[in-house]
Amino acid sequence: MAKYIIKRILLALLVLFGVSIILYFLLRMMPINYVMEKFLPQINQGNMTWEDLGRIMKLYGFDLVMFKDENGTMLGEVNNSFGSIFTGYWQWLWNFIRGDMGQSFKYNEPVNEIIASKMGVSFGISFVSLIFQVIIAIPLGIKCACNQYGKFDYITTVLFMTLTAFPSFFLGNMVIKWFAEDLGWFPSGRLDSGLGLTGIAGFGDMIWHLILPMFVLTILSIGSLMRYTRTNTLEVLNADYIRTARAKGLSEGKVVYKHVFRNTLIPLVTVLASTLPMLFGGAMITETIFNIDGIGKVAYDALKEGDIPLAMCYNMFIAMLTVIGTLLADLMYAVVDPRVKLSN
Amino acid sequence: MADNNKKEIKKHYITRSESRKIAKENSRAIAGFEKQKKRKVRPEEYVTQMKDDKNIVEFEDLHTYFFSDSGTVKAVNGVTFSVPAGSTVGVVGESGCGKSVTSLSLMQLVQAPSGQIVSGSIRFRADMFKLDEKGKKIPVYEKYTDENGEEKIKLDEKGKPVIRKNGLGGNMYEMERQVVDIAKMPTEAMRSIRGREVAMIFQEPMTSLNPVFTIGNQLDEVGRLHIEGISKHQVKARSIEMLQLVGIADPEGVYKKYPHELSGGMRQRVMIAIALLCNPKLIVADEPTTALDVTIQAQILDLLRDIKGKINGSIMLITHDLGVVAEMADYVVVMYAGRVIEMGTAEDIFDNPLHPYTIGLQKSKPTVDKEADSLYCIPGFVPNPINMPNYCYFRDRCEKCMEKCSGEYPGLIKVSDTHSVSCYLYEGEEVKNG
Amino acid sequence: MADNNIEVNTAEPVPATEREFLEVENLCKYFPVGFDFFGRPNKFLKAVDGVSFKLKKGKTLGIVGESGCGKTTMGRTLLRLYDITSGDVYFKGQNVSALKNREFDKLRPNMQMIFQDPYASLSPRLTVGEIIGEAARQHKIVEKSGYQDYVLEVMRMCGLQPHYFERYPHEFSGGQRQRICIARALALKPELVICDEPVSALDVSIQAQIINMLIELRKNLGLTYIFISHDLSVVKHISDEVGVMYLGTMVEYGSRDSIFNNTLHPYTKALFSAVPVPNPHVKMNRIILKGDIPSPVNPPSGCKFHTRCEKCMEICGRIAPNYKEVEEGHFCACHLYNTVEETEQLELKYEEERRLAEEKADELAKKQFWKKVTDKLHGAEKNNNVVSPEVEEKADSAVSEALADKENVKDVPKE
Amino acid sequence: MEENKEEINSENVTQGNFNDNLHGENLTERAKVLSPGMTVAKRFFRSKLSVIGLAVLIILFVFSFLGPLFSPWSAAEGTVKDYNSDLIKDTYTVFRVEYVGADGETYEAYDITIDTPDYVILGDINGSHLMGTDSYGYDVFTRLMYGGRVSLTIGFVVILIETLLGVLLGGLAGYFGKWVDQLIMRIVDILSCIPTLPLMLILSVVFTNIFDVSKLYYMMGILCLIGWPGTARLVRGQILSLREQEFMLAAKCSGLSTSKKIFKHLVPNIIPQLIVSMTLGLGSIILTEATLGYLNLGAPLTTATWGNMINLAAQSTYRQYYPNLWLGAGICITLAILAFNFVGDGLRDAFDPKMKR
Repeated sequence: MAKYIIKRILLALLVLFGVSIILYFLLRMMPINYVMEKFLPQINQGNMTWEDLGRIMKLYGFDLVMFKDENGTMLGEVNNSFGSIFTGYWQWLWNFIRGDMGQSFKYNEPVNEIIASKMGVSFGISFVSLIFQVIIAIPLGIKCACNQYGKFDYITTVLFMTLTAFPSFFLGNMVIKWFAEDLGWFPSGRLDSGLGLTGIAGFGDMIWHLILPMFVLTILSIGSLMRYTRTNTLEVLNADYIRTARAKGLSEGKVVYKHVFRNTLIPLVTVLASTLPMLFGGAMITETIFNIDGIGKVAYDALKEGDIPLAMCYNMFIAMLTVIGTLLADLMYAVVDPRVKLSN
Repeated sequence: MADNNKKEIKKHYITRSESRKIAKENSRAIAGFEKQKKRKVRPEEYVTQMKDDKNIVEFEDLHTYFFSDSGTVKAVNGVTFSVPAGSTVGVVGESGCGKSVTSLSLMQLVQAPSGQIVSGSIRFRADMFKLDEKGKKIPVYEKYTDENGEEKIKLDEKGKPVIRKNGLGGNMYEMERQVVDIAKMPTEAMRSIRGREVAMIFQEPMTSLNPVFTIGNQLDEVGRLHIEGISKHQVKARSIEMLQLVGIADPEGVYKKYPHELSGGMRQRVMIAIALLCNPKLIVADEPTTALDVTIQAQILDLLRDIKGKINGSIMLITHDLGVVAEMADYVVVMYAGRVIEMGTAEDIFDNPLHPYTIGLQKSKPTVDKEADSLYCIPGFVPNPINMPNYCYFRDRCEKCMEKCSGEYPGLIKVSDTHSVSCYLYEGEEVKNG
Repeated sequence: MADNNIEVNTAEPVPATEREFLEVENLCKYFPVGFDFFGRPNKFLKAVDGVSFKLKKGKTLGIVGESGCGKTTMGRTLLRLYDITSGDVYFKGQNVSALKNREFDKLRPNMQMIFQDPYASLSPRLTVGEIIGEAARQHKIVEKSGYQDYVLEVMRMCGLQPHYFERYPHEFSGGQRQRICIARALALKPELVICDEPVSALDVSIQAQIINMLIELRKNLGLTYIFISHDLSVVKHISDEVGVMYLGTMVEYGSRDSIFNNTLHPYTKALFSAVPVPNPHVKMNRIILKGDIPSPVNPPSGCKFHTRCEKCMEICGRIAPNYKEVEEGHFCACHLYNTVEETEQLELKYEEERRLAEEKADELAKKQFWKKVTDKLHGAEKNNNVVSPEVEEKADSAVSEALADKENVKDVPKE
Repeated sequence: MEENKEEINSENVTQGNFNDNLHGENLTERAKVLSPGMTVAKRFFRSKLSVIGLAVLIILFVFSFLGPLFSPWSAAEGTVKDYNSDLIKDTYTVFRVEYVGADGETYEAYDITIDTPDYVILGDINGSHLMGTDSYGYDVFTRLMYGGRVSLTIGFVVILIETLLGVLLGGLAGYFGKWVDQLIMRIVDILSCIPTLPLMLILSVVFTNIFDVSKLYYMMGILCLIGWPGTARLVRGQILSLREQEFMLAAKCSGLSTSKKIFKHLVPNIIPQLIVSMTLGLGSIILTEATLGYLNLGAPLTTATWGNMINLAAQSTYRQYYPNLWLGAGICITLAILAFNFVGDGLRDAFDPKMKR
């Protein structure tokens, strides 16, 4: 068991190494450089020379190449040669291994602190919506499977599959339009009303703001989880041991909620374990639409604006969660299914 | 040649319009039967009388069909036979002859909605709970005679009447012996019979036990369900007793194990233990040894024989192996394409087989103690009972086929008190005073 | 391609005359089941463990045994469907186990196999004609022009109707599918056919058809069969020679008559008596074996059958019996048939092995001892450059410690 | 009765043609069966959802590919009389230039789009414009058709390439195993560990300076790159399990060549699963394309795609007052995804004999 886990962790490290290389090189290939964008106006206004910028860039780990165009004006651009990116990568990796994730260009704070501080809200939203998903989707899925091709099955499936088919941004905007803008029941975004409420009132205010995003997140994933439950339940329902259970004289409810459910749980647990990245990583689009200052939105901005340390750290964080999620899924499998013994 | 091939192939496949017709008929038929099932059935409708009181089960003209995409499969097509109390009845036949479906019909376990019991009756003599006006079971109370010579109900410390315990350690309720028709019985009522009065052992010991529960859990479940008022401790004791009874050397250990940790033979023993837990009157064993090795098969057959003596019940043994039947059964029923073609005592069938199919079957099996250069074989293949004509189904494979065989399907002819056969060869040989 | 075969055969003329049609020597097939940290196998399932036999052309060898005895694996390993772990297979005098895969592929048409499950062994998306004919076309056994006629001829030979040519296998019943499997094998004009439980998935009436067909084809085409089955009656009916396998080893081997009339091994006896006879009057004196078949991953020591054997002796648990010729052409691996000298020899050998094992343990203990001493000394030297009386004392205690350890070490291999 | 047995015995054993001495009609042949294609079709059409899905798909296809032929407007034709192409270009870049924004002309264009009377044309729903026109005077309904063309085409092209890649690499990994397998599967692991959306964002920013149609091709390339590991995994798993099947052993036993083994025995058996995964994948590709469009990072804005049309919803003015501009695109995307999911599910049930009842 321990051997198995160690082996998996070693493999995961290899994978993460690969991920980090690809991500770093891609991030460096972006035509936007946060530092450069920040100081360009000053250079244009003549408050700063290209040499100054070069020195500043060095501090941020970039290499500035200066050259003159045909008119003789001084220009500069980030050195995106392979060698430069490679050096940058080594620097990043060395710091990363030592536990230094770097400073965000935009916030001028250590990125791990930014991520840690923004994660709470995102986790809260995702977690609540996950709970709702599970308690709604699994019983519905089992019920649908028990009445395969029945009226209940069709209605539920059509309803939830339709809701799941909505793109998140479309659903989000529709929800904002109707519930926030037209009906005015809920606020259209942000975390609080900005009234400085504290205590229970503050918490209530936050919940009131978060209802719509939670609703959107729940609705979006319910369908697939339900469908998955249904498919697996159908498979279990055809198994020989279910016939045995019926032959014992067990009532249909007991057959379904004891014998069927326990077996359906096996694949479900792995699916739930793999929602780990989503749980901690935030919902990028939903947070952006609702203007929630969670980890997803911060990462979205970082990616768009070229805040390399933050983007890098966020992506590595997600990759790590993915790796842990799969490992967790396998371990959970062994817990739920007595037949599975983990070995190499 | 090629054209001929195409024609043959076309003839072989269902056309689109035929398929549509089948689908329409199927959905109509299934909807009808399902509606029938949902209807509330009063007990009077399914309580009947036995034809012969010696029997424990009587099948009469049972029809069980599967409404499949390629047509109605008449898996059981008018089966009539009975299981006398205390005996072992072997049902033999090749795959697709309807022997398993017959047994599943008895348990009401035919895979719905496509499979339905269409008509006929399965009469079973069961000990049913007597119910009061409210539909509740009537308990039997512990009584004593007080100093005045009056009979009084014993009360416990809290002043509640004490219910008498039965042999298994559960509460005793007033029972009545009823003959029920399983084919007409609602599933709700059937549940109290399944596992308590009739128990079933399935073919595949590897998949018939739920992989995620321990053996103990799966055994206890039956006890807790059917023996009301039994304590947790007693259930476990009963389960372990059963494991011991089926010859498991380390019952306490096996009780805690998961099915995948046991071998095929052991699992089949566990299945038998589950079946025996409530002292059923009838055990239906559907090919209990087919998936096992010969040496293990010998063990299991030995065990079944042993157990039948101990519980004083009957066994309905379904198998394709003539050897197993010869060894186990008192009575033998031979089935072919959904119909009973011959039945009688084991001696009747093995010493004096009448139906050409039965004869052929016995001769086509090589045996260890006989020498033969070439085996006898029945030509052709076992038919799939879809769209069957109304003449003897064995006609095309039969060597003794006569002109008469093109006529309608031959009825069962009783050639002796115990022996009947469904073949025109024996017309006129029947005994009248059967 | 046919010329090629002849060439290969004549390349080694000398052994070809000496060897039988098929000779198997000490064939082993181990499947790795446990792996160490780096993915190297460290635990094996010995599915076939040293099987040897010889088979004449035109004869049929029946192999019987229960599930897990390695009979199927043996058949598959013979045809190199699994890689051979060790041992040699001589086919028509040629050592085919030493050939490269590519070379062996050219020989494959000569050795064909009929599989157990007629449902799984036919590719579901090919037509019957394609299944039967494709390999014949690849090996150029038939000209392109005569291809269809050839396939139809093979189909006719196996009792399949010509209009089945363009149908798909799932439309057929088990019996017909098995005929298709047989036709596929025979379309390659093989000399050796390994029938791996060809009838066990079929109905009784169909079994007889297939068996009769196999016998007739053997007569007409001069085939040699290895007939693997768990069904003794079928094996008896079709075989000239019979081998009984248990947990990867051959326990008894001989001509059909000698095996069935003069059964030697207790396992074979139990196996025979376990077969139910379709006669209600015969109440057999049955030998019912105790317990289950042990797992081949962890076979019992000594004679593998001793855990279930009713004639088990003290020696059986310790020493594996020799596989020896008890009477002419009748081999058996059982201590019951040992002469006194043989038993003595085995005991001697066992003692010798035990002694060797003990010596090895001793050596290990010694090594341990010296390591301890040097370790202690090293430890001391780090603190103190001069060997003080203190250090000597330490070394002494280490020695006594090691001596105590020696007892423990010695005990380990014994168990 | 004993003589019966003997009599049959004397006639003895059937020789040679095993099937032919039957009396009268052969009962085995009497039962007709469903042809393989019919079996699948039967199971597919049994579920009403797959039928609905298929119908919706057909409608969407007709709408997107045939619809424009009947529309009086074209995707690049507006009704605003005084528009000129320069203006269009400028106004289209408004949302981007906002940030760079240093030159006066652009500011003007910005003003026009927001404040000029032309703007009122938005949402003007009348007989000739079923869903009104957008700020450039394009007929929204017609643009919806053209958008469908692009979105669906992207979906199909991407899924085809992605599946080809997946089959090739997954097949290599599954069939040859050992180090090939290790290498390919590690690459698959790495690619599937990189979160999709951030990766798409990064790549879109990398290609941000491309404004012409070639951006579409880059985007398709990226989508393929992201999609193939899933297919590769599926194919590898399938091949690993098929390799152990007896029919593969039989193929090996016949000495068939490797290519025949792969293309005649393995590949036809994974095609059903591939079709299912392709159908389900189509939905997700359309979704990804739309997401990129919404984030303003997808196809160049001049191209009508459903994703590009819906990105207007990101601005509250459009969202609140002109739902006719984006609601249609959203509904089309939803319908397409839903339909592909229904059809995919139906196909899975149809191909998978385990599911049959």
